[in-house]
Amino acid sequence: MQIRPYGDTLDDGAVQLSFTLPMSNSEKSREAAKRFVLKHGFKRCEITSAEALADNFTMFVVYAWTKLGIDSSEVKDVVSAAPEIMNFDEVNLFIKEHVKRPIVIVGACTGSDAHTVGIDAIMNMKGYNHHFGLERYPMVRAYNLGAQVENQHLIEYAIKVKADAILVSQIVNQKDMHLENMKEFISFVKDKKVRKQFLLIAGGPHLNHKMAKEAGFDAGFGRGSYAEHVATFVARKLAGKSK
Amino acid sequence: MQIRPYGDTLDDGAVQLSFTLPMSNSEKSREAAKRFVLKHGFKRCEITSAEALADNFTMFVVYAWTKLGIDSSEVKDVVSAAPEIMNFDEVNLFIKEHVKRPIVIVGACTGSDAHTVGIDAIMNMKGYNHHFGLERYPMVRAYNLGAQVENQHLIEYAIKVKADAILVSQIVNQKDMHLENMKEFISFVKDKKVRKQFLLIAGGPHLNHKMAKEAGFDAGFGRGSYAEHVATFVARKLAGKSK
Amino acid sequence: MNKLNLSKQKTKQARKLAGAITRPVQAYIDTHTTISVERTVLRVLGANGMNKEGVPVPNLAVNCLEGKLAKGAARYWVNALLHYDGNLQKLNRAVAKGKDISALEMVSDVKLNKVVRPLLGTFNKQITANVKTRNMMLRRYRKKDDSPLLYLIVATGNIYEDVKQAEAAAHQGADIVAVIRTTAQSLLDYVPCGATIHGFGGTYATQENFRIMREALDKVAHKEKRYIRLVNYASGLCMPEIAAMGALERLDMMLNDSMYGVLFRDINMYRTFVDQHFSRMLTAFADITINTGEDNYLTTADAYQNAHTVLASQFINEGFAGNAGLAPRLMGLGHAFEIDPSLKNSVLYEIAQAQMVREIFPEAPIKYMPPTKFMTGDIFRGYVLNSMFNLVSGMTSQSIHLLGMLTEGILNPFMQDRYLAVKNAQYIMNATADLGREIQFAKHGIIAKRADEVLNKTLTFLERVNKLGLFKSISKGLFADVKRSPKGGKGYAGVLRKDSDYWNPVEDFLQKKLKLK
Amino acid sequence: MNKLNLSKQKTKQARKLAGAITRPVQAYIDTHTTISVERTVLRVLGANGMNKEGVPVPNLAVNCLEGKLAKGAARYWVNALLHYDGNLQKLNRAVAKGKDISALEMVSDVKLNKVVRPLLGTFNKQITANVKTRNMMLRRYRKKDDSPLLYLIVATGNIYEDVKQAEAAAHQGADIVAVIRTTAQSLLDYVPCGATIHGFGGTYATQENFRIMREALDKVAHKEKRYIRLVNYASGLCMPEIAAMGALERLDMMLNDSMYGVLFRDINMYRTFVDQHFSRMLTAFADITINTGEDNYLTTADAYQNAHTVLASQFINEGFAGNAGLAPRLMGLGHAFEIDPSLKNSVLYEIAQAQMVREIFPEAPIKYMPPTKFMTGDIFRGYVLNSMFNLVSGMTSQSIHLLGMLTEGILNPFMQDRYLAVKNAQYIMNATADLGREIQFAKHGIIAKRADEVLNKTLTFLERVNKLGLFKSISKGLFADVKRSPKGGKGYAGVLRKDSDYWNPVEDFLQKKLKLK
Ligand code: B12
Ligand code: B12
Ligand SMILES: Cc1ncc(COP(=O)(O)O)c(C=O)c1O
Ligand SMILES: Cc1ncc(COP(=O)(O)O)c(C=O)c1O
Repeated sequence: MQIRPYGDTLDDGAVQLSFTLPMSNSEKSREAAKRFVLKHGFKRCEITSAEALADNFTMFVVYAWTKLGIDSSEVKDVVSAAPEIMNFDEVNLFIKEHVKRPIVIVGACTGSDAHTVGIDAIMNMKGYNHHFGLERYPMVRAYNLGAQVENQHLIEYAIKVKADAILVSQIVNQKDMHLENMKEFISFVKDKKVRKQFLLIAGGPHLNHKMAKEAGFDAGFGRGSYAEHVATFVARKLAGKSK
Repeated sequence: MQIRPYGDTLDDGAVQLSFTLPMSNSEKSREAAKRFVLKHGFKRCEITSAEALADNFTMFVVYAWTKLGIDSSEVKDVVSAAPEIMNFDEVNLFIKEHVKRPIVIVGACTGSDAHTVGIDAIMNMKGYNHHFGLERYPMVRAYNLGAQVENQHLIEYAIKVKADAILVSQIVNQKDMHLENMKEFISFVKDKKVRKQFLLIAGGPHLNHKMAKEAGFDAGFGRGSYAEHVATFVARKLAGKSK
Repeated sequence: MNKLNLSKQKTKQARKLAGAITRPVQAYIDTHTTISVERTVLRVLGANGMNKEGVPVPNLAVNCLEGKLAKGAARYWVNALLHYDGNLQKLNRAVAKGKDISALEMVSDVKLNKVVRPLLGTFNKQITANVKTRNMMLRRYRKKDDSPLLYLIVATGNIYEDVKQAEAAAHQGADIVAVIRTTAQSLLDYVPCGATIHGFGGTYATQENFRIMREALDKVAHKEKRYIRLVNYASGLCMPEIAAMGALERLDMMLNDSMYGVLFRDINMYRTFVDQHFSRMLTAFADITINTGEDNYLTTADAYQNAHTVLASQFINEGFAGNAGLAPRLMGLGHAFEIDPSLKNSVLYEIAQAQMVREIFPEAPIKYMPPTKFMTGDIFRGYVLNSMFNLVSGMTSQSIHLLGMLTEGILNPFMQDRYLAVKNAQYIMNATADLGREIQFAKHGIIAKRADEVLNKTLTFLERVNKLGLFKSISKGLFADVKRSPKGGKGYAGVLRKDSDYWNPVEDFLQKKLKLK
Repeated sequence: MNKLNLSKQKTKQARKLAGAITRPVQAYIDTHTTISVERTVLRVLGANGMNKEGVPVPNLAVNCLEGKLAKGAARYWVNALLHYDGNLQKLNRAVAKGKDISALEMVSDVKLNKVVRPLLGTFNKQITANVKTRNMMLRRYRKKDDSPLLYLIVATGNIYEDVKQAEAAAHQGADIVAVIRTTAQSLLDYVPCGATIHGFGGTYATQENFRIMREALDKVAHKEKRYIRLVNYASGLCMPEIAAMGALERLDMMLNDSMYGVLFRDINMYRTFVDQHFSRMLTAFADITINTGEDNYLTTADAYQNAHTVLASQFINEGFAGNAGLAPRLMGLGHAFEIDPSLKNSVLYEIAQAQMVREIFPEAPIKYMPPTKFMTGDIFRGYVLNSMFNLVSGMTSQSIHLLGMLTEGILNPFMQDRYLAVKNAQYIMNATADLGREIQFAKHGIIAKRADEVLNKTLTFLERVNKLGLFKSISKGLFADVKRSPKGGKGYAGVLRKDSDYWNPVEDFLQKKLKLK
């Protein structure tokens, strides 16, 4: 089945765009904006607003309609790291029953990235948005190393405390530095020949499961993740029952 | 020269999009949204927001980066109907000196379209946004027939008052009814064999010079037009000095 | 609520003037009927269905009464019913097939009165049940706070698509869903029948479409635990008929204005005044809230300059509505956030006007329209205009809050536009929940002064209208800069002076129920 | 302005406590110097340039004074200058080539004093001229109203690209342009030299970059008829040096906080306290407004729960700033609109906090930061959050208004994001221009109570800090939930107790100018 955007009717293919062209605001630049949009496969478009940002820059708001769609079978295989989330109590019970010991999780925001709030949201006692963090889970021993942590240091720490899982947080994605840093992390893990010892989990606003897998991690979590997502994933994996 | 959107660097090709897919909000639909965008020639994209509008509809906000640009030579030929606008006084003086008689303009919002505000903005005494309307121009005789005017009636009226120019306003563009109606107008004018007698000018928020020309008019005006645009165009044309 | 220190004396005076203005018009109304009122009467008395060409039975029946209609269509309909053994179905079928009900032998008035009673009884039961169901559901899913009801429109043209979008709207947080009518319906002198899937910029108002949407919204109400009010238009040439249909299908609100049709649709003024009265008796009986259309004035005239025409019209609408037995709590008087946003302190003026309306009509569920005229193709700008509208609405406790669409300047709303509109309103109304209670306005500040100024201008304006008379005032273009001649416009031919033996049992029934006589 | 009925008594008490808290710290400051202060002194006295490896002359000079620095670097610099015939250029070149200025024969103090005078004279002239130019331009392009100054950032990493974007920002309506620094610069213990085109999430703060941007903004000021203020960061390990550079290049504002570096960059607290004092004397002399960083507290801690830590820190910043001769009109105390937007009445709390800060520091040009923490990838939602921020800022007369970016939750601002931000603010601030003057708050309403509550908590908090002492309070994590040990963090090694014969003619000069002694 072909899937297309829905404006006000099925398959009308309606999309809103905005962008800036390095041209002055004129009938000519409006035409340029239009052609630019049509070049991207849209069948019809309307420049609804054109505003001068500076003498030589114009911002456009555009509505465009496309006939291109995507085949739903193309996206059949997409899975998330933890499709069915257990809640706080369920996870703890699950660990008790199936792993039969507390699990150990080490986490940090690595590299030059100084944003702690994301990893804190997942790990700290108080959690985030009324979702407790891992530190609060009776069946989890959680170690949060904070931000600007060297990849090497994080790995060594994980080895030291015999971690089951390592969490890597990456917030800044300018110039793809999050991916670079994640790759570096994986290569260090491999150098140390400890890849099999840990579940490796990456998270951050510009990540998802697929991207993390591609970078060599076991799982990835994006915006709106909570501790229970991570806990569910780790618990199920350790119990050999992931779904 | 290739022209591409400017996000925060020349040629970064950054574009913001939003659209709704008829799918529930899930990792799968986010992937679908991504593929949908990439299918339109973007090289990279990020789904920054995904919100459920209903069980089976999800809205996405997306930032995408493209390498496609348009060649500035492609848009070289674009002109507007009145590239150099004369102001109120200039127009009147110009008419006095070059046309040497008051010019007659008839206008209406035609077909089933009931929106008078646009044509009033151009024609009525008080004008719009501190730009006087044509009725106020000493060297213009303006007749505003209002809205929901039949094409036939407008043409007959123009013949009767010996108009130099006919203004057609079209606001509603659902199902392209503005274009249909404009085409009908032109075919009536041709049927009556009076095409050469009038300058035919169309206006409305979904129109521009190019579209109007394509529909058989002499000029077209879009959002943000004022009486002086029309007056300049008509005066120059009648004086044989359009530029 | 008294933040503006508005003079009680002045508002009293304005009401007095409105009374004086509506009185002669009401006298005209009381002595006249229209083909549309008569068709409505037949509908209430069971007329239903259509012929092969799609002409509805009420129209067919009334059409054959030429010359006799001033005696009341009910007389002939009820008489005919006797000829069909009291079987409505048979009668409807016969009329649809071309039966001329004017040609039948007439029974006595006593007989007619007896036969009509059960018909009125059925109507009474239906409507009473509707009111009960509505109240029950409203109680069950009571809103926790007093913030404005969020009102969203759907306008696909296809009732089944409308249903999908209405469900989504409800999911998103709408309290009210309005099905916009197809463009030209107000000028049709009949109401189409059945479910429809082709409309232009809106969907036909038909009884079956009403039913379909009502059913869908009731279902979604249980799911969302929120009663979703349904709105349509009792407006145009079939104003009272649609009011009757709405009453029967448990609509909750009806766009209905005493002058809108005259000013914006060029419908004859006599026709409109008579029709609005009958419509309003019906909606009053069915406990339906009307929404008046003063907001429209501000789309053609400047909203700052003409604020007083809005208030004047509200007083007039209130007057007419009162005459028809509508309680203030059912008078959704309309106004709008339409002042040029580039004007310095525009939001202060909007606050002044909104607060003023709120204080002058304390019991009325005020209907507040979002910016439309100054919405452009710049959706970001539009989104922020809407946020200021949401702020003003919440802080001045408006009741019926039409959500502004960020695409208003461009196209019919997309599904995502409604979502964004709801989120905008919910955020702002929650984040400023108690702002209205929290602040006072400076005694002789910009806001208080502006409100006083508008009220003063309204008084002057009403005095002028009173002097000229309403008919003449309209023909001079006093409202919305639009001029209409008394006998011009559509539908004047359908207005009739009632004969001395005019019989309208539905009117009698409503007047009794509404204690109007 | 007194809308909240805040207790004068309590604010007086808070200031007293802040005095008590800063006093012992100030005693420490007065008896200590840092390598960065010493490098600053040399800069003021003409040290300039770098060696082939890019090490700046001030660093080279100070580096060779190991063990002697506690006597003041000026002594050795001025002494060396004599050895180079008073020719600064020669001296700079020599130091860049590796000359050890500690090894030169020392002249008498009298001689030193004589030689330093013209150097100070030059500095005095430069700065005085800058102040004059600024005031002249400000007068020439005076703003018509008192609405907040609109503040936009540029952050391309390339100073020439920054210039383009700054010009666009000015065109769009910015009053202030801040060039964001490259990420790690605050941790560098030297200031790079020259124009730079590679930065990460920002552009290097160098004197040449300052000059380039200043020139560009002056040009655009004439075009737009609006003086465009330039901002950078006197913050991090080179805080006072950058302050000196800013003074020389006529920057108008400097991010500068007495504790930010400690809490958010893990810079040693002794180092920071000493550095901030010297920086502030420089900015005070150069008539530069500082911007403090209390807003940052609310990105890691909850903004509703921790509002009092912001106010407490403002009192402390005020105390330290006063000690350094900064007039209140130069104290851009910071705070932010960061309360969880889903909280009921969140905007009322924001109003309370903003109004409170405004009233407690009536002369200070309050710096107000937009929502950042609750900005998500939903740019429409973000745009509306920003509109509420703009509303609160305007109605509470904040002074320095950082424009919120609708893409804050996603990426560094695009050019169009700045435009949209300006338009949003301009619309709202114009449409609600007199709202602040127009309204009063209910006497014991939510807003007044909230302000009082925050003030009370602040008092309790300051009392606690006073009891513990500032150093210990920080090490216990009282501010921003961050714990720092007194001798931990970066740069402690660069702190020295002044010798009894410590000589700092620049300090003496500043103290005299600022009437501090
Ligand atoms: C707070 C903040 C700061 C604070 C950080 C304080 C701290 N101790 O964390 C301060 C002020 C210090 C700061 C500084 C900078 N910041 Co900052 N900052 C932010 C801000 C406003 C909020 C981030 C946040 O706290 N979000 C809330 C948390 C809960 O969300 P989250 O991080 O996405 O985490 C969630 C998920 O992603 C996920 N998750 C995250 N990590 C992990 C890990 C695992 C294992 C899992 C399972 C899940 C997971 O779960 C979390 C909960 O749902 C954002 C803008 C924004 N609104 O996002 C900018 C932002 C992130 N910062 C930015 C920048 C550029 C900087 C600076 C580089 C600016 C400069 N030039 O100086 C500096 C330097 C920082 C550095 N070296 O890294 C940019 C990044 C641009 C980009 N796309 O790369 C942003 C987006 C702002 C912007 N639009 O420019 N920042
Ligand atoms: C006011 C208004 C009305 C008023 C009209 C009152 C009147 N007498 O004009 C009322 C309430 C009656 C109305 C009704 C309807 N409206 Co209406 N209306 C608007 C509204 C809010 C403003 C239009 C306006 O006045 N703009 C101001 C003028 C000055 O701008 P303008 O028309 O673009 O004109 C300028 C230029 O375009 C140009 N121009 C225009 N004409 C000409 C002609 C010439 C010769 C030249 C040179 C230039 C020129 O110059 C003008 C000045 O710069 C718009 C939304 C919006 N913000 O645009 C919706 C809008 C136009 N309406 C709309 C609709 C759907 C309707 C209805 C069909 C709804 C319904 N189902 O009932 C009805 C029926 C109307 C009909 N049959 O045509 C849609 C149209 C959708 C579309 N793209 O097709 C809009 C966009 C709203 C929406 N988002 O859904 N409407
Ligand atoms: C009171 C009232 N009736 C009816 C309408 C709809 O108009 P119509 O259905 O006549 O096009 C409106 C439109 O805004 C209105 O305000
Ligand atoms: C007072 C202050 N200084 C400095 C900075 C910038 O931090 P840095 O340059 O140290 O990364 C900020 C950031 O917000 C601040 O508020």
